[in-house]
Amino acid sequence: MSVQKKLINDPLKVADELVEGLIEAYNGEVRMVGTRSVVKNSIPDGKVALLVGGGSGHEPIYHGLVGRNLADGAACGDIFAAPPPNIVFEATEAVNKGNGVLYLYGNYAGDVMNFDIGAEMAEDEDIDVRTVLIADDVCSAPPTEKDKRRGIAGLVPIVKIVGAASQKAPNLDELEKVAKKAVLETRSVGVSMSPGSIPATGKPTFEIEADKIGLGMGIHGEPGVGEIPMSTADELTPQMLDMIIEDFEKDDDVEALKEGDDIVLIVNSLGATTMMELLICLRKAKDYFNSRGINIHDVVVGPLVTCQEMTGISFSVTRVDDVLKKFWNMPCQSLCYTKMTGRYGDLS
Amino acid sequence: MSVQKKLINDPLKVADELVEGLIEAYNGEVRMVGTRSVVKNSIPDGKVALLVGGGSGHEPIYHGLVGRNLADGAACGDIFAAPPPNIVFEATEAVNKGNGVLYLYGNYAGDVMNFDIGAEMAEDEDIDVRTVLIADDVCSAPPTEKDKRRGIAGLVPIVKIVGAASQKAPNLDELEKVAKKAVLETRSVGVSMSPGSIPATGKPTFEIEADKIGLGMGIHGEPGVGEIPMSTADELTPQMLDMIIEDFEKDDDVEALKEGDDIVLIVNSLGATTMMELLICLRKAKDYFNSRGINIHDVVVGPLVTCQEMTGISFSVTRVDDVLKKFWNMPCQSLCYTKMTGRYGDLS
Amino acid sequence: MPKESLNSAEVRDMMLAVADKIIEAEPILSEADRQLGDGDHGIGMERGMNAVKEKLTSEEPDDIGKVFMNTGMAMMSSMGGASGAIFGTVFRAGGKAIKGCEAFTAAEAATFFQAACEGVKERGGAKPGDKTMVDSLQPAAEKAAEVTDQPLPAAMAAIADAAEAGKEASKDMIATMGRAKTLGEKSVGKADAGACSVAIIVATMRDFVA
Amino acid sequence: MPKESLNSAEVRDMMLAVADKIIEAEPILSEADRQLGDGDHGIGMERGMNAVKEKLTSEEPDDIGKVFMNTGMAMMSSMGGASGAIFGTVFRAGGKAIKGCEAFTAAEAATFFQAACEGVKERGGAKPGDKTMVDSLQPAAEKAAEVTDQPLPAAMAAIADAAEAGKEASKDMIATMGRAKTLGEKSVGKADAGACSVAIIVATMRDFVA
Ligand SMILES: Nc1ncnc2c1ncn2[C@@H]1O[C@H](COP(=O)(O)OP(=O)(O)O)[C@@H](O)[C@H]1O
Ligand SMILES: Nc1ncnc2c1ncn2[C@@H]1O[C@H](COP(=O)(O)OP(=O)(O)O)[C@@H](O)[C@H]1O
Ligand SMILES: [Mg+2]
Ligand SMILES: [Mg+2]
Ligand SMILES: [Mg+2]
Ligand SMILES: [Mg+2]
Repeated sequence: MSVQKKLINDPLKVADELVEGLIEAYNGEVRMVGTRSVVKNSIPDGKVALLVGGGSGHEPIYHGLVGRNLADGAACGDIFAAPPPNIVFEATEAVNKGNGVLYLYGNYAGDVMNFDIGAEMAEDEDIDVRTVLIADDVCSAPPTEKDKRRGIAGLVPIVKIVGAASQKAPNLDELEKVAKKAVLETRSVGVSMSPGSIPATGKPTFEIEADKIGLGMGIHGEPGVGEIPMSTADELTPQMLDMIIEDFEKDDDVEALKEGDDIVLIVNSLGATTMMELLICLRKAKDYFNSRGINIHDVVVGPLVTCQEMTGISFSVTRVDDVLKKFWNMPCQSLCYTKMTGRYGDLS
Repeated sequence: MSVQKKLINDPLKVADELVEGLIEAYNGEVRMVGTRSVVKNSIPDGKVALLVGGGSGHEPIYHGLVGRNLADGAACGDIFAAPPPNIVFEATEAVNKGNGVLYLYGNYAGDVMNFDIGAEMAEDEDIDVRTVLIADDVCSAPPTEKDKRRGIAGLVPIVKIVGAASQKAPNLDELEKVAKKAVLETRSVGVSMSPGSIPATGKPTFEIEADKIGLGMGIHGEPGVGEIPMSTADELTPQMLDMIIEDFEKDDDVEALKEGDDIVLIVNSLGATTMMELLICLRKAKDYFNSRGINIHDVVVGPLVTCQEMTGISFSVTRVDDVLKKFWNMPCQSLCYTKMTGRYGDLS
Repeated sequence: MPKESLNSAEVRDMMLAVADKIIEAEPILSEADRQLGDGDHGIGMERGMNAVKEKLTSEEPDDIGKVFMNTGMAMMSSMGGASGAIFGTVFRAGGKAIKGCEAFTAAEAATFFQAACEGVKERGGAKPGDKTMVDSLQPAAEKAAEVTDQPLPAAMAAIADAAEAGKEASKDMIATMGRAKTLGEKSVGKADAGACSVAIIVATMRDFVA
Repeated sequence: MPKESLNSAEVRDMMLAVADKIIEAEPILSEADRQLGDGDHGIGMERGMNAVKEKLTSEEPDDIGKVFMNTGMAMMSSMGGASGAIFGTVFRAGGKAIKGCEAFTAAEAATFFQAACEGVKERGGAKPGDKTMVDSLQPAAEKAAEVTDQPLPAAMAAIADAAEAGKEASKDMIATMGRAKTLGEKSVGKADAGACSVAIIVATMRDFVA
């Protein structure tokens, strides 16, 4: 694929400029703090705060998950780069309302190191910080090594649920529990057909043959479990969902997905893959779960977790029990995901 | 650009399959009617109905605009093709609750002819039909020939406003008035950097040199006012917004946009253009309107009106007075656009 | 063997031949539309002609006019798009005008093409010179009116020539209707996609009776 | 002229030379990361080194350890990413260990590289053989401990050789950390991007004192 014509200015300033734009997109609900953090304008005193973050370039996440009944703030890194510790610290100070801050972000070496240093800085200022890592990509490590898994589009339902829970959470311990449960119940698989490109270099993040797709590829183009021949929506969808189902089965920390379970399903585009394709795959996914007696409680479809103009799709499944369902059903509003009311809300 | 690897099945069945998927995405709120129409499950008796529609392949519009406080139904055509009259008629019958049906769709020859024949069929069944055409693309004809303009991303604020108005509209006349006003106050300009491709042929919809962009191009790749050299976000944004401002000025049917006016701003991706780019352009647009004393009442950013994996961006401006603002501020929920509450809602 | 007149079964076979030719020409028609429009004209016509084949082979062809009308209905309800309405109207309006006729001769051809052309102009509002399929259909209809006294093969040959010449003439026109209109001057040099379809349809009718 | 020891101004100049070399190597470093990771390593290092240049030229270099620590702080707070934390730690931990020293000689180099390596391993948890920059930094640190009695130019030459050899050895390793780990066997044959950076940094230090 040739170098993309991107509508940007200085290629080295895209992260700063896009976060400026993001502030405008929120039109008064959030503000810029410190070097490059996005923080809600109204966080109630005593609220247990929720901080997300990570590299830029994956819009609408991560900073697009700040919002009503969602995260209180985000520490924004440069393109595909974890935010430096000072940005994490600045965001932490800004969201802290005296009852501690939960860090909830994708499990990448860079993010872990930088958030950890940020947490050390925050602890020096007597801010209570707890960290839960999002590690939903079943293709990035076996179930016995979940601590090595990458965080991909499963972060959307996880942050949605934890954001809702954080509104009334009595303390950091309780919120941490919800977050750990949401992470445990969330599993994702992605594929990619073609790469996105890095704005600063114009270069694609990986190469792949014209008739192949990368199964299990990560959202930065990290290799997955292997390349397979390009196939159809109806062949690929069950193949990917099987991997999710099998992962629930094989993992001793969690029950297998079974008849009668309720799930939230995310069908995500990695960038240039069209909503048309997502819908065609969703149609097949619905069949797949129907035939297993698994109930799709809610579904979100769209480009939520992207890698520039990369093509590809990922499925994420979160099993929701009554507690998680209650949090899922709350309304929320943000750049990344907005939900007016529950499934059977009062407006017709 | 080489042929895209698309996740589809039979290339000639994509429209049917994507609408099936769309029904699943709505998870119980809409159903399929007739050949290929999407209709809400709960339309109150006596409601003045709102019907939208057009060719598929531009997802999340047009069928993605069916929803709470939005359209009651959509007549869905094949990829880039207006729905045939029988589909329009089936949709009309299904949304009609005895108080008439407003057709609100983009001004394309094919759509006009097919919806007109559908309306003739509906009138034979004593269903009262009124039509308002969306024609917001200022690059497709001069202000003196607005009836020749294409409908592009301005349809999102227009359908949002008219959908809200339709909830309490006393009759078809009143709803038609709101729709005409919303159309009159909405203007858009688009550009494209590279084409999307037609699923059935795999061919790009147009060709363009590597260092050029098409100014004023339509959402099917229709030529605009000319090709200009590829430029930066900060150069192109004011250039495009100037065209919108000038159009308001030159059009005798409407007042010029002036200091103190409130607008709703849509920053739309035509497909593969990233949210990152949209946000960088939004940042510049905010400056532009700020310096003119024009107030951005609300802003929507994202891939709303697309042409497969086409790259490009469009700006749409709707001037909102107190009446239109009231309708804009109502919550809404659909695949294309969801709004939890007004800008200063009760949830923090 | 040249045919002086067609019965309803022959008209059906002629339309089946037309359907096959259009389906065969899909890439050409799509490419023509890609130059000036959105590139889907061939796809749409193919979809329509597949529906025509299904429709015409599922029913007994008892009336010549109805064979054409069924052709139009099948196109209109399967294609959508500008061409679904336009080409659907060609056959619905043309067929309606000769409903009940006993045989398809040069006289019926003239009635057919003139009604078709009037129907299309009313439906879509295009005038000759707007660079649409009207620029092929109208010369065909005019020529048909001049050759009503000729044997069907000769008449159809003259009509097909007129349709072809009209399509060629569309190259020099500046598009003012539909998706191509904003191309303006740039549209010059390329034939209208719908006009290409008309030329193929009429040429196939000519070959069928020749 | 070979330098037996460096004062704080010279250490600053050496780090400015390192910054220029890394900035120059941006395409090479990005390409290495593109093979195994996400292709941004050169960009990140360039960003960090630009911050280093700004920081080091804006302050008087009064303490050798602080020059290194400022280098680390500038990198850590401007780069982000894995390498911001890792390379920031190299210079912060290394610099802290020799804070207050009067001159940078082979002995200080040994203290610097060993503290840097320990700091990185503690921060990131990588072990030698994981195909990270540790595979270049650790051999460099080990060699530095062996050559403390040599003149600085000779010591740095030996340390640079060790870093280079470590980088080369990383080609044969299977990635188990970071973005490249799922490549598994496929990662064999390509050098780790961070190890390339270490090799360039140490080689530039060698050239500066030579
Ligand atoms: N108003 C009209 N009157 C007559 N023919 C028209 C009109 N609008 C479009 N056409 C014909 O339709 C053709 C385009 O058909 P097609 O590509 O199938 O539909 P669409 O424009 O909806 O994509 C044009 O080449 C032109 O000949
Ligand atoms: N845990 C770690 N310990 C040591 N070095 C590491 C670690 N994780 C990553 N690295 C180094 O960082 C390099 C990648 O840096 P860079 O591309 O800038 O960051 P990112 O991985 O965030 O994109 C790797 O080549 C490796 O040498
Ligand atoms: Mg990175
Ligand atoms: Mg079309
Ligand atoms: Mg077309
Ligand atoms: Mg990297």
